[in-house]
Amino acid sequence: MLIIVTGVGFFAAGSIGLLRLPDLHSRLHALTKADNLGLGLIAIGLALLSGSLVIAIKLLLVWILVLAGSAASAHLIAQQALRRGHD
Amino acid sequence: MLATDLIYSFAGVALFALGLRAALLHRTLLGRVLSINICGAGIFLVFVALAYRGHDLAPDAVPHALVLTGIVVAVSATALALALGRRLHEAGDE
Amino acid sequence: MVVHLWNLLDLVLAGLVVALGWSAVASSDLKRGVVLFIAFGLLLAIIWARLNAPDLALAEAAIGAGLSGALLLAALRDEPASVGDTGFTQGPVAWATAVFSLVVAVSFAWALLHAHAAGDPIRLADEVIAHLEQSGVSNPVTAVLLNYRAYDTLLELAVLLAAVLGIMAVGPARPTYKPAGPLFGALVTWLVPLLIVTGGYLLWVGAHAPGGAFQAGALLAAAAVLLRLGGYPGAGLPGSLVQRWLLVSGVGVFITVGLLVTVEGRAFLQYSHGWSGMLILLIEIAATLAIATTLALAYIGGRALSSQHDRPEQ
Amino acid sequence: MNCADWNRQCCVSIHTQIKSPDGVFAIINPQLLLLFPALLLLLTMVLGLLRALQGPSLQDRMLSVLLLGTGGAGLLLLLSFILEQPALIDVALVLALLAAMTAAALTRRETDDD
Repeated sequence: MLIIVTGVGFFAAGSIGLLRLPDLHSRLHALTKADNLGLGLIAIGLALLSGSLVIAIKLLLVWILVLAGSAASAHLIAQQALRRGHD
Repeated sequence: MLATDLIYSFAGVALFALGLRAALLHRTLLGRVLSINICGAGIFLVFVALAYRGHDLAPDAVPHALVLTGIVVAVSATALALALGRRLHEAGDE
Repeated sequence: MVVHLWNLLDLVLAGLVVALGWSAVASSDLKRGVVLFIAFGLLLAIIWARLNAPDLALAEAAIGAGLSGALLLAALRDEPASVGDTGFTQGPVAWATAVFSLVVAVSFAWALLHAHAAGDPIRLADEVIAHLEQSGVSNPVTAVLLNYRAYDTLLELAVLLAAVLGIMAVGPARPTYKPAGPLFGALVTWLVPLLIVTGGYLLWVGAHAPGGAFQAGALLAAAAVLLRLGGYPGAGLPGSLVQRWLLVSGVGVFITVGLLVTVEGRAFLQYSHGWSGMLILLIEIAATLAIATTLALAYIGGRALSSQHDRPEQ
Repeated sequence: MNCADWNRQCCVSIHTQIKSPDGVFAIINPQLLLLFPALLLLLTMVLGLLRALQGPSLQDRMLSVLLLGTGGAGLLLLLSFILEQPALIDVALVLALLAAMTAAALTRRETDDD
């Protein structure tokens, strides 16, 4: 339960970062780290709560996929922003 | 306390009306297609809200099945509209 | 206490979905509109989950948050950059439309309120559950789709077929994408097999848990879209002849099964009890392949890909 | 066996685990305790969406949608435990699988782009 609440805390940090940080690149930085950590903590917390191995594996799979997906997305968005910057 | 089905079905009605207004007023095809999709989503929301019967009862499966096919049909219709729009645009250029 | 928390959650979700829907169509900036529409789709998936409709949440996550976003973002590129004919219609027409929408909304809401006050209506839900054992599957939504109301589903597959025929008839496919960079390329090679496996899994569990042909087909189509975004022009689809067979296979198998049971002296699509589970699975496999091909071609936005290779480079 | 039974079976383990140590949470459904973090998560998602409304650039909005996707996956996981619907984990899985798709559709260049 505590782990889950901490995870939500990381999400909050990510959202505030997205709102308050001045430019795109620092936002990218703040967002991807805070969120992935937050989701990871929620997944771990729920996996411990479930007490079922199958569910725990599925939860971790969700986390790993989001990790890979958001890393690739952040990379693509940053790349495009750089390209735009050079135009 | 407020009833869950009312909260969501009113949200659905609001979306329907907003989508309807925007679909009539948008001048671009893409804008209209977006609006109609919002409109349809509003209807789906009303259906699913009415199918909801609380935490303990299994929801009504008939509206769910209707909305499920509706979602798939909506995206195909959207694709068809966009393809037609693209063709129209190309024809206009020639 | 708990009830209030639920109420709060519901109000935030409902408020947010209306706000997102409104802002997606309220501005003439279409880029903004499309991105907000993707967010709207994501939120809708969460709302379906909240309203005990996991079947819909699965489909919406694949279609609303994935496929239609990709489709609309691709369409955004075609939109002319000229400012002349964009924006909204103004003037008295706009006012009349607003009043009209408001009247529609208020009467709709009034009807809903009265329906709610009238108490729980006569529902088909209990009928659905009562006959579930005879339907051959234990997921009620699948039972409705492929047994009780199989006619509807057959016609919906026909609608999909008509839509994709229309798309194929109006012109060539969209331009393809440049080859992917190493990171995205690696992601695609990882995700596509996973999507196919998940699609197969959803098709299989659809008999007794949330899932089924529509969700599985959407996931397979998402795999094709990812392949295309990764720079594979054919999107992993088979040759054009096989493609056409796949497109009609959904409706074809459905009708064939429906007619075969009439040989036994039953009505069209009225399965015999022992066989219904098997027949439903057979129809669902064909429907999955047809839906996947349909949605993939809908994204590609044009005729079979083999003819596309001999299109002159621009 | 209907849908609700099937769901319940899969989540029985959660029930027993939380209830057993002491009777404090046993009065209300223990899953409902997760409603607090779910609500908080939803509120942070609302905050993040303000960036999608503000922009200014398309990339900023996309980033906000990315956050909504990650947060949405988290919310779905929480909801799957609160509502005792294991299938919602599959929904989160689908969301996770397609997380990169919209960003790719936005940023990939077509062959006839310059």
